[in-house]
Amino acid sequence: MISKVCPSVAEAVAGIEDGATIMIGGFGRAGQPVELIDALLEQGARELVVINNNAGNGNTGLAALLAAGRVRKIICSFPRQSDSYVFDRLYRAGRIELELAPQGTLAERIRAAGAGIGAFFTPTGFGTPLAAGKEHRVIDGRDHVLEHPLHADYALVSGHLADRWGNVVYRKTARNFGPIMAAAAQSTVVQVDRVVELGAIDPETVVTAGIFVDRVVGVGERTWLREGAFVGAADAEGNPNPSAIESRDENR
Amino acid sequence: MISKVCPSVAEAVAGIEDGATIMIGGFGRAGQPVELIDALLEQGARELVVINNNAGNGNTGLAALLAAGRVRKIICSFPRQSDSYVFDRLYRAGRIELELAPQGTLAERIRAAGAGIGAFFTPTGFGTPLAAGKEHRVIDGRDHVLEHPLHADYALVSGHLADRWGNVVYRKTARNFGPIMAAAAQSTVVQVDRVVELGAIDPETVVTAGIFVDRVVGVGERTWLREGAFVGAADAEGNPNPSAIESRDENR
Amino acid sequence: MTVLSSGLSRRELAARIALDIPEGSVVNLGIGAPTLVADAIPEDVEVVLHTENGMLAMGPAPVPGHIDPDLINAGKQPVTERPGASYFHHADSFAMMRGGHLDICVLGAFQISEQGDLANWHTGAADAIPAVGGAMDLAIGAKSVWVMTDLLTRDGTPKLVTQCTYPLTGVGCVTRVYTNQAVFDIIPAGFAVRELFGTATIDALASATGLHLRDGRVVPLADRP
Amino acid sequence: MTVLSSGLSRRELAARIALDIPEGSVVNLGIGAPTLVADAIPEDVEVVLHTENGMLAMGPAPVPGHIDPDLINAGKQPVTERPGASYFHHADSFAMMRGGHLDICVLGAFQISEQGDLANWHTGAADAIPAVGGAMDLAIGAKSVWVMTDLLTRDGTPKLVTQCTYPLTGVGCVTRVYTNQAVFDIIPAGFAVRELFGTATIDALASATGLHLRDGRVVPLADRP
Repeated sequence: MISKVCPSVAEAVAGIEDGATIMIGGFGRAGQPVELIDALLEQGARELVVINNNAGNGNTGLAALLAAGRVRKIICSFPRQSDSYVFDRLYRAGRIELELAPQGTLAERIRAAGAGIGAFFTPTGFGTPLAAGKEHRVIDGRDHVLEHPLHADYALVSGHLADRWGNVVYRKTARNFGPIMAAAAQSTVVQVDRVVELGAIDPETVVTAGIFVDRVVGVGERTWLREGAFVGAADAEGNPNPSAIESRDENR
Repeated sequence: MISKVCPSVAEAVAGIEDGATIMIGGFGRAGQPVELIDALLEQGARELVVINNNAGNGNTGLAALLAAGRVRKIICSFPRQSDSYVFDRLYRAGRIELELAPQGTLAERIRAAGAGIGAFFTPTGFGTPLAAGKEHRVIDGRDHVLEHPLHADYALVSGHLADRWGNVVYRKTARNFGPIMAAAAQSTVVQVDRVVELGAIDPETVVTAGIFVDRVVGVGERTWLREGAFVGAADAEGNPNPSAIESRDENR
Repeated sequence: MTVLSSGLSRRELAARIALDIPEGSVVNLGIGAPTLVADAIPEDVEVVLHTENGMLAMGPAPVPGHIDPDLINAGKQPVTERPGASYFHHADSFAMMRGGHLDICVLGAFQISEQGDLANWHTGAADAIPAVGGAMDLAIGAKSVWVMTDLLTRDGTPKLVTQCTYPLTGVGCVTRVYTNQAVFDIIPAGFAVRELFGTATIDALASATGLHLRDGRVVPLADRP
Repeated sequence: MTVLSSGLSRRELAARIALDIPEGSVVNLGIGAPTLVADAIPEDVEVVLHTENGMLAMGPAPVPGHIDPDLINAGKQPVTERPGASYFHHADSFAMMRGGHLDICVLGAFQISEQGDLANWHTGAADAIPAVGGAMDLAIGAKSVWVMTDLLTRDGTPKLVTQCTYPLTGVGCVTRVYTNQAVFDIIPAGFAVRELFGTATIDALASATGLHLRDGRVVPLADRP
């Protein structure tokens, strides 16, 4: 019987080596595998290269990993968020290396790694500093730059439900980088709200197939859900807050 | 109000020009948009370039289009099926041009067109006759060949359900080339069993988003379904057959 | 030299932009000020909003008590879902951009050149932390790339320029610029004034920007939404 | 010269191959004879079958009256769905191959060379209609590429060769060859006999093929499934 289910987040991240390249899912807070990151912090691996769209925000999750000095380099598209002060401080102190990629190129490079593509020509970034030093080619009259796949040793991903084979479904925009990172890493660890019976996920709706997943761990339902249904009562960071009200963006 | 719904298959294929490049979904019979192909046959466009995994089988659908002499060239991976006698005859008579691509390269070239990728390096086909004349490059110690996107003027796709915005869900392995062809063509026409209300398709399960679809037409439920549920009573070709029994493959 | 008034407010400009978005368009509003355009689209006009983090048919901010942290926009603010919505992963989301499937995107800008070059991600300052997000993908991907911006920076420097001095986001990609003073089309000859707001005149705009401006109000332009 | 018996039947060979597939493997069985392997995997052993036309966890042929024309395998025969199944489009299906996510594929062959080159799609005959399907993608994609074939063609020509004369499917991709007479590993030095069936001897195999064969039964090989 195949079972990729781990009894704890500690076992789910066991064996991650110093110096590993780790993809971490999420876009801002949505889809960030906070419990796995906390376990990785506990686990102790150092000198990590992290691939994520952002560079952490606030003091938890990826920001906590950065604050603990575990990350040597980060590859991302948008490290400058209103509350990315942990990264800011490390970067200005020269204590973390940054590789910046346009978001779509970041996503496509991750996708290429999972799909076995050796390199690809993209129009994105041509004529900008992010194309500096990259091979250039005119195809069908349009300027392109050559980009290479981004592989990783591990991917830490946050899903909604999974079965013991590692079939995963996500929830809303928390899907973001999870599916492509799961395919691009040598070893993929997925945290979910709940592990369900094999066969409980409609095969038409599986987003990440078990073939891409090595370990699954249930971390309990998020505060804004009850048995999979949305009940509200959280703030935008996902913290329980019965009086959580509207978007804090005054412009909306 | 957005409505991409056409009242008839004739209107769904109206305007397809002589000489157009047309992607046609399907893998064998599954996912082949038979009603749209029949309408195209009726519509009369000639000198077509067709992109499909196969080159038609039996006498219906794509095979009928070929038999009517409407197709100048076919781009596919597997034109030689047990019952692809229509193509065989035309090919041997020098009346149709064939461009052969490995199936995964065919799929990736279609995907690249929809995704705006200018070209990509793939290990598939290196050292084979299908890589002849193609640019070669060693990347990370592995041989790759450069492949270019396959664009089309039109895509004819068969889905299961769609809404008036063109959001589509498929059924089982009939999904095959539909989603990538829908994204690769200038104009995409989707036939479905049934057009449903906007909002009736769970946003988590949409496979082809409306952004890729131009026209939708309902063609009625397939003989093996009743209100979306599988009821059997068809043969492997999809013909109604209450006594339809097992696979005809004696090896199974 | 004519003095320019303050021109349209951001909300007024957003409303003006919304008027130019045809029903049925798929539109990406980036982050920041352009997201105001969403509020200016009438409820009964079906415009499909794309957000780069994997969603089509994004709706407005949630009502109190209904924040879903799994449902956010590119600016990482809580949003909602409209009927007809769909979710997809990041590679598919950016395939929609790069593949030319978005009809319109509206972006902010530091500078826009006469050739349609866009600079909107980095001031080039040595101590700035560079962050690009999806700006370069949007700039080269949408069929029409519109900029929403003030004509001048707070210190009076024009954002419309002959050549960008800031690092580029995309080359020759901008098709139209909506400013608080006027709407400009970018045509082969440079900036053409399509519409003036308030008391603005072409002479005043030319004087404020130091640019040679064509009058797009009298020379009919091909409709380049 | 020893005369070779007919060796294992196809079903027996399929059963022998099934024994070497570890539980939990993701396996693609191509089309034709290799699909027999599926029937030889015990019901209680979880092996996940991939079919190139967009499915994982494919099950056996349907029972009478339950043919679903939307649910077919790469050979276009009706199949069924097992618990844990998933569906995906063709680009994703071949990303699984090309990306190295399949553990094993089992393919038929016209020729296999000492270097692991595979020829299985085209005899090169001038009047043959070429058709490649997913063979080239499988050949370069699966972690282990196994061939299931007769040792000799019907007219007695060996399928194991020093150099392929037919057009190639993939270069240096085959790791093991299961024939009716013996199992061969491909090692840097060439073919190594891993296991003999029936009355076959290494001498008889060498004589029938004209190849220099290593004895992989006594020289321990690294386990190369």
